Amino acid sequence: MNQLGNFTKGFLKENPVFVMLLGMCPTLGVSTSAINGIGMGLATTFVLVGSNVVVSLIKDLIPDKVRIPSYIVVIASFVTIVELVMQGFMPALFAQLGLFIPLIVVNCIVLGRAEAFASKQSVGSSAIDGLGMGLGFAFALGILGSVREVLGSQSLFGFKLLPGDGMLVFVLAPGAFIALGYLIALIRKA
Amino acid sequence: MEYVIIIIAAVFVNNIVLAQFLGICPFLGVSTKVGTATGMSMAVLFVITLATIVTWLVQTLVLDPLGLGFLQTITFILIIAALVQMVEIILKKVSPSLYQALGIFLPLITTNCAVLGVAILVVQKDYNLLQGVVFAVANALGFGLALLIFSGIREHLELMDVPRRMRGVPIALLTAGILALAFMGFAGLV
Amino acid sequence: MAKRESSFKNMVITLLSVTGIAALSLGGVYNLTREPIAEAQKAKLQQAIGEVLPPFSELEEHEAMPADGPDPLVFYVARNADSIVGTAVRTYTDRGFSGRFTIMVGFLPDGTIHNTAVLEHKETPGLGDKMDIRKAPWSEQFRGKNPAEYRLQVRKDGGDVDAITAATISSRAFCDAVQRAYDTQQQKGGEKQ
Amino acid sequence: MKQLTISGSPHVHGQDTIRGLMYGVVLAMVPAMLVSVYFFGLDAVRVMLISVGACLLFEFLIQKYLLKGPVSITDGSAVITGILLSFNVPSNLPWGILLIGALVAIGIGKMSFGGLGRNIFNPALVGRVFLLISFPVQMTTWPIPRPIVAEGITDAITGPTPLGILKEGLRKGESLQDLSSQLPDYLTTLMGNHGGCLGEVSAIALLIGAAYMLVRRIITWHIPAAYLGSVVLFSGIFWLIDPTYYADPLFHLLTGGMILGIFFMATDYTTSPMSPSAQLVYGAGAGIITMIIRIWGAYPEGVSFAILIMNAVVPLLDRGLKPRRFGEAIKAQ
Amino acid sequence: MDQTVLFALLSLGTLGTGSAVILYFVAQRFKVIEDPRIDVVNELLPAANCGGCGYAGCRNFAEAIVKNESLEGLNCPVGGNEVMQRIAAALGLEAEMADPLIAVVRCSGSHEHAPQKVKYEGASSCAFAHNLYAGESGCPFGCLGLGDCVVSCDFDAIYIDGSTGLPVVDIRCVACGACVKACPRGIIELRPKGKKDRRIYVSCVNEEKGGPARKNCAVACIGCGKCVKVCAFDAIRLENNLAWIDPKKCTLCRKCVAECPTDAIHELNFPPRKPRGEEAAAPETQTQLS
Amino acid sequence: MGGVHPPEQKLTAGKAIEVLPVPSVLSIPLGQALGAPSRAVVAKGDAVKAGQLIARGEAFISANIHSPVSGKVLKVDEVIDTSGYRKPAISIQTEGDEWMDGIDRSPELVRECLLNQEAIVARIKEMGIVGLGGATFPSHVKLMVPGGKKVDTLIINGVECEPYLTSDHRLMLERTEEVLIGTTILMKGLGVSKALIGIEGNKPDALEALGRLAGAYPGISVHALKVKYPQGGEKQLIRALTGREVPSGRLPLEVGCVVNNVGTAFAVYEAVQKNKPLVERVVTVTGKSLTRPGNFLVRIGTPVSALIEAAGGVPESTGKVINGGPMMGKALTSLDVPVVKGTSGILLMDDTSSARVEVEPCIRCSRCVSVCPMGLEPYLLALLSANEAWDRVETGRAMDCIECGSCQYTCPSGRPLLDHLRLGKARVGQIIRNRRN
Ligand SMILES: Cc1cc2nc3c(=O)[nH]c(=O)nc-3n(C[C@H](O)[C@H](O)[C@H](O)COP(=O)(O)O)c2cc1C
Ligand SMILES: Cc1cc2nc3c(=O)[nH]c(=O)nc-3n(C[C@H](O)[C@H](O)[C@H](O)COP(=O)(O)O)c2cc1C
Ligand SMILES: Cc1cc2nc3c(=O)[nH]c(=O)nc-3n(C[C@H](O)[C@H](O)[C@H](O)COP(=O)(O)O)c2cc1C
Ligand SMILES: Cc1cc2nc3c(=O)[nH]c(=O)nc-3n(C[C@H](O)[C@H](O)[C@H](O)CO)c2cc1C
Ligand code: SF4
Ligand code: SF4
Ligand code: SF4
Ligand code: SF4
Ligand code: FES
Repeated sequence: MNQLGNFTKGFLKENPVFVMLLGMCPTLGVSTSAINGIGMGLATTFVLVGSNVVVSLIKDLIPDKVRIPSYIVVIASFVTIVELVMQGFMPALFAQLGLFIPLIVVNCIVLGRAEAFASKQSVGSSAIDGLGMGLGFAFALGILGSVREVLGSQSLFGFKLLPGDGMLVFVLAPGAFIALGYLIALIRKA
Repeated sequence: MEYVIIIIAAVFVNNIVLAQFLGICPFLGVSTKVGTATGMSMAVLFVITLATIVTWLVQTLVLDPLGLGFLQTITFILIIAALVQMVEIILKKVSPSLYQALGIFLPLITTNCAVLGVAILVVQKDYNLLQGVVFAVANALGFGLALLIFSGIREHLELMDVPRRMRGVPIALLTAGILALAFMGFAGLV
Repeated sequence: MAKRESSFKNMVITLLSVTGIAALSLGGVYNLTREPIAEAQKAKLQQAIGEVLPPFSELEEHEAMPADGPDPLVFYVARNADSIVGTAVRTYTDRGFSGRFTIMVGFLPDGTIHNTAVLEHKETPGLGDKMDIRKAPWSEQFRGKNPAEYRLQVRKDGGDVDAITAATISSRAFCDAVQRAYDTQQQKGGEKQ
Repeated sequence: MKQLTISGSPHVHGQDTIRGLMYGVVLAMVPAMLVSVYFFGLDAVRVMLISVGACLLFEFLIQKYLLKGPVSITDGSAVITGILLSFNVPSNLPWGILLIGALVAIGIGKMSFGGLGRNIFNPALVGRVFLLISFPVQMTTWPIPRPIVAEGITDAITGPTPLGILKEGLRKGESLQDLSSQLPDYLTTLMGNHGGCLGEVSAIALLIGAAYMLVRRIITWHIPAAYLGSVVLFSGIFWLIDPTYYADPLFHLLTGGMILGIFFMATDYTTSPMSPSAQLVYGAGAGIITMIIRIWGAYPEGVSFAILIMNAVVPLLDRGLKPRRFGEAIKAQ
Repeated sequence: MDQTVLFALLSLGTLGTGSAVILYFVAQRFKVIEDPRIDVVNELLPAANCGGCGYAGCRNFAEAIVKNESLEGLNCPVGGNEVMQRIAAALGLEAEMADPLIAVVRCSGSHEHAPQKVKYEGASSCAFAHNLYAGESGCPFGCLGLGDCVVSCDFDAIYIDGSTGLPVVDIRCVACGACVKACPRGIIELRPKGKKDRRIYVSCVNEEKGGPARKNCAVACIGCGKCVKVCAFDAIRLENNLAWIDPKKCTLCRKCVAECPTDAIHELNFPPRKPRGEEAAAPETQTQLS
Repeated sequence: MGGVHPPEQKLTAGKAIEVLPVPSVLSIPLGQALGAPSRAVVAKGDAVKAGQLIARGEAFISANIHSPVSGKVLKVDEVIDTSGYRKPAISIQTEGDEWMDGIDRSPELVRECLLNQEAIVARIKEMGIVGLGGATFPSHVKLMVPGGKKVDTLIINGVECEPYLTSDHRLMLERTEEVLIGTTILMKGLGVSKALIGIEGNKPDALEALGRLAGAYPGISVHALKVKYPQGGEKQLIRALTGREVPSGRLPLEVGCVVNNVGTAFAVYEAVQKNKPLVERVVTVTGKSLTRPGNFLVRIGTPVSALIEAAGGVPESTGKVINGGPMMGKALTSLDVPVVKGTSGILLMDDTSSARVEVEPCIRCSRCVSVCPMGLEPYLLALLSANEAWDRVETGRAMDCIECGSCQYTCPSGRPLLDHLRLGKARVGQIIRNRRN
């Protein structure tokens, strides 16, 4: 597969959220606004690229039976780095994303990519794959975040589009499920 | 009374799946049959309780005294991963019948945010060990309740001619959304 | 792809080295970010105090137990040169819609509220969170009011405070927190414990 | 003789049809509709028309253009949804919000699942709860009923519902005795001269409709009886424990959407269980949840939530509580 | 070294080693689980999961192939020879060349040929109608036209022709056999596609004697045996008053077609015959090409 | 439990039984009784007398068939049966009216039964008696109680809960004593001392007639039952009369009961006391548009068209001709089919009243559940069957369904519930059989 393909497949064809239905918790949990969604997406992208690169670097050194734990350690390290850096330099966003930052560790996308792609491919491809997937994730979260923000508080990226409050449901949990459900129905080819 | 409040809060008011968005992947993944959903709930109950105890001990006995709070994510996930596999081995040896019932779900649980999420929440909420365990059990029950109800609905929907585009995940998300909406009625109970 | 074989030795060595490297790099990053994190946390507090008090040069911190609460309040007494310009009180309430929330209230020496700021809360976005000045101008009504004559209760309950629409519970709780700060400050604010 | 027709038995059909049943329910709601027009005037007419019209329109549009299937808006179910949705909102609700409610009820609550008979949740209640949570202010501003025979219809004055008064007062620490002066008496609640949604003000009008449905066998007694019984039992126990804090069962029965919920919404065929035993459990469950929310929850009213929650459990109830089989012994293989 | 880093190293190291030890024992217990070749084969299969191969889904078929160590008798109708060839290459085996098959509807009891005598009302399902009665034309063997075969086809390859009331198979058919199983009357048969898509077959499954058969349907096979006699290749069998042409023996000579007094034998995709009077009208086309 | 109240429409309740003239050609299917088809013992061209054995039931569950007329065997071939399929049958050309020796065709009552238990069963078997209540189960098999089972009650089914049908009703009125004697014989054949006759409360005259005479017959009591369809179903009847419930998948024997139709009791009387095989039966020919509906005593093998002719001919508006009642009867594809032992009525319905209503989605109104006399969930079984979830159809006890049609009758959505259920039963039955083998 060419590198461009590696990069773009994450956006629609193999979009981790809309098509592969991975990483649902952060998707639903932090998509209350476009900014939050994209922030979370970027944090995940960083972890994805980092762990993909490292995994593809060390793939030949790892015995099969400790593959998963080793990958988990690698991933967890990158997550912790994100955690610390965000805490230090973006405390407001960190407070918003809260629990979901450490939970990137268990996001199936990350481990899935490490397993399915990085452990078989070259460093370059893996990096691009990670970037593509991560941005695809960020893209999906951005969309969902925008939808929820527009419907829920009638604003986008913090700018008020209309006066008033919007439909509160979309800021809360039920709205997250409902909005994502319709987005997937809309995007899927049926 | 304190424990009752913790339980009601975790099961109904802040249901782990419907309000906190943890463990959505298995919630969507293993909820197509009531039987599997029951098995999964049992497995999650077991693992969450065990993991919470161990991680709480590690946090208070090792990480806190040594000032290693930042290693929380990486140690917790390693512990959970190792624990799940250990449980698998022991279960297989001690009770093959139980293994048959729960074993297949165990690998799924490693990458389930609910387990890591609850472990971290217990630490964040400054619970003591007993409170932590009650909280963990209550959350697992909340997970089980949501999963059970949900699997019943999905099994039912299987037989209904839901519009093509909505079939499967979209309608499941929509149902989860309305379920979350209904659960909001419990707001303010605690 | 010449994978290494899964011998016991290999496994242990691999995991040991992977965790080792992870520990080393994380320790490193931690050391690098330790300062900024502490800074960021302090900045947040500083900013909150700055918001609720007039400009000051020194700050002095102490705690006091309120008459009707389980946990102590934190007092930040601000001085300019020698004169006290005001006291910021970190107070809380347990009567919020979703449990406890903490706010910072700045009192001028005569007991007048200078300003308020919300530190932490779990109230519902779109409803209760309107008490945060960043979300809605609701809390402006407290500025310049002296609880001595200003009844810190929502109008529904016979007070002077306009409740946030559809979030009376949060509004009530907010008043409760401010009242607690005021009472405690009046009784024990001056003295150190 | 023309061609003979072949089909499996039976060769005759009873007189029940979907339309017959649905319009029977509509007929049963007429008394309550009239009462609401009496108390809320043209506003009530406006709300009901918009709601029913919008429900029909959305169902039509979705069936025709999204599902591209047969259009069945004349079967009466959307009319019921429309009426019940309007019964569940205050009479001064802006039309925009009402449209959203109808769209949610029909679009999300019903058609997304495939339409009549496939939905899990009561569409009207999905619409109502969605609105309640999205627009708490507008949904809880109750105009005070002023019979149209009364002098001059001016701007409506708003006032709280009996349950709102109760919850608010208790939260402030007042006792029931203190509150009793503000609470309407039983006769008022029965006739409907108190604050509330369109369809929940007059218990007597609703009861007339309920009796009609029972007599015509549109609904059976199981769900209403279990619901009613559990509410009376639950509130009765607490009332006996502390009558200064807990209101009596009659108060609970006559206020809020209790009667409406018990007879018209909990009984919705599609979203209630099939076997008599499951129906009893369903009704009792809804009653208990209603009382839990009313007594301890943040919301003064819990009927909508309780029914929705029990709707979710229906598949499990259907699975677990089967009708009593003739000859229970298990077949020998 | 900084103290924090040291502690971190120590605690994580211990944890890592501990996990390694545990996992080692896990590894001891779970020896090789699955043949990796299964995945390879699975990848090559078309993932239609139609069951046409006779196994429950593509993955099961892949397992069977790997376990079998030979491709004899195994065929994926959807992927056809091409896929089997590729699998053979991947596994270093010989693929058996299977003749490509297609579904053939062996009934011509259209509204015109087998007029409707009674009207059916009820669940639209051949299986149910078959249990209930003989059919609208009265032919107890013929197509009921309620489309169970259409419903069963995952490839949209079969549909009911409104004017005849009979199912028609088009080129999308991959010979998965789902319709064969679905038809309660055993009307559909998988037959070799034939050279240039040319096929000759008896389009009738009626086992009644000539008289009763013709009473209901003008184009029924009456079991007269003329075709058997005319066939030079011994390709036609007559059993229970019904002729069947063995595609393995049939050379597509078309002699029988002309011989059949009821036009029950169909020829498909042949060039038009030299005009020989009324014979010019070709039997209805059952497979649409293009 | 369950049940429905379809309009009764007993148009012919007051019409006395008429004897239908013997047709010139009869065709007698070989598979008339439940179980294995009988084997023909005559060949083309043979001359037969009325009452002569023409086909023997050889399997354990199968019954003898006798010629209803005297004449010549035209052919032993296939004829179209009620559903349009071809089934083996014997065609006979009527010639004269010659009966076998020993058959007593006089109307005299013979009260005393001199045969012992075994001889009774043997006679019933010989005379080809099958259940006339619809299922045509060979009656002698019912009397042969397997060892280890204890039967204490004989139940005579005079319910006739199907709308329109009146043949049993007329029989009870016009052959009251014969029915009672037949019952006594059946009691003796079974070796029981108690017989309960169950009759729906809407036939007071039959209740009165039987009740009046029953006193003279020890052990026999007559009971009025609630008017409810399907009160006449074997299991429902047993419960209504004795309070016992036949366990799922078991026979009435399990609860010590044997059920026989009143027509069967009459046929048993004729077989045992008069040596007459089962060659004719009472058939109700009815329908709102018929000019002369009535109850006819008909030879087995008479074409349905002859019956309708006797009742005034086929009205132009006829849409359906049903063999049996409107709830359980089978629609006929042709009027040439013969009357068989199990034909209790011929019902003509016009297009409008027999047309199915438009099918709409199930609204889960639970009416089908509440009317099902077997406590099943028809909506679910139909849904599962449509989804081909045969295992769940089986665990949902589809095999318990007695195909009474109450569910489909009552469904406001007009769903073809019983259509799906029958298919489900057929499939599940196959699966169970395969599993056993
Ligand atoms: C999901 C949900 C969130 C809510 N959040 C808040 C909140 O944050 N603050 C609050 O005061 N009330 C909250 N409420 C409670 C209701 O809005 C409640 O009706 C209101 O506070 C009562 O005030 P009122 O006197 O204005 O009716 C919430 C209710 C729900 C269902
Ligand atoms: C396979 C089979 C075996 C039966 N065996 C007996 C039997 O031994 N004794 C008996 O009294 N009835 C027996 N029956 C008859 C049934 O109890 C029942 O009377 C008969 O099926 C007709 O019932 P229905 O008209 O209600 O359908 C048997 C039925 C079947 C199908
Ligand atoms: C739904 C249903 C209704 C029935 N109604 C009658 C009835 O009204 N009268 C009757 O004699 N048999 C009726 N039967 C048949 C009886 O179940 C039973 O087979 C018969 O009484 C046995 O007697 P037999 O073997 O003498 O026919 C009905 C069966 C079913 C399944
Ligand atoms: C007795 C009865 C009660 C009904 N109750 C409701 C109701 O509460 N809400 C609603 O949207 N539709 C109601 N309907 C209409 C219809 O059944 C409902 O929209 C279905 O859920 C649509 O599938 C009712 C119908 C009947 C017959
Ligand atoms: S027509 Fe029949 S054989 Fe061909 S693809 Fe469809 S179901 Fe399979
Ligand atoms: S070919 Fe068979 S399955 Fe297809 S419509 Fe005809 S009878 Fe039905
Ligand atoms: S399921 Fe069977 S037994 Fe039950 S009502 Fe329907 S036809 Fe009668
Ligand atoms: S009677 Fe009809 S509509 Fe009602 S539940 Fe049964 S199948 Fe559904
Ligand atoms: S992202 Fe939470 S369980 Fe998968």
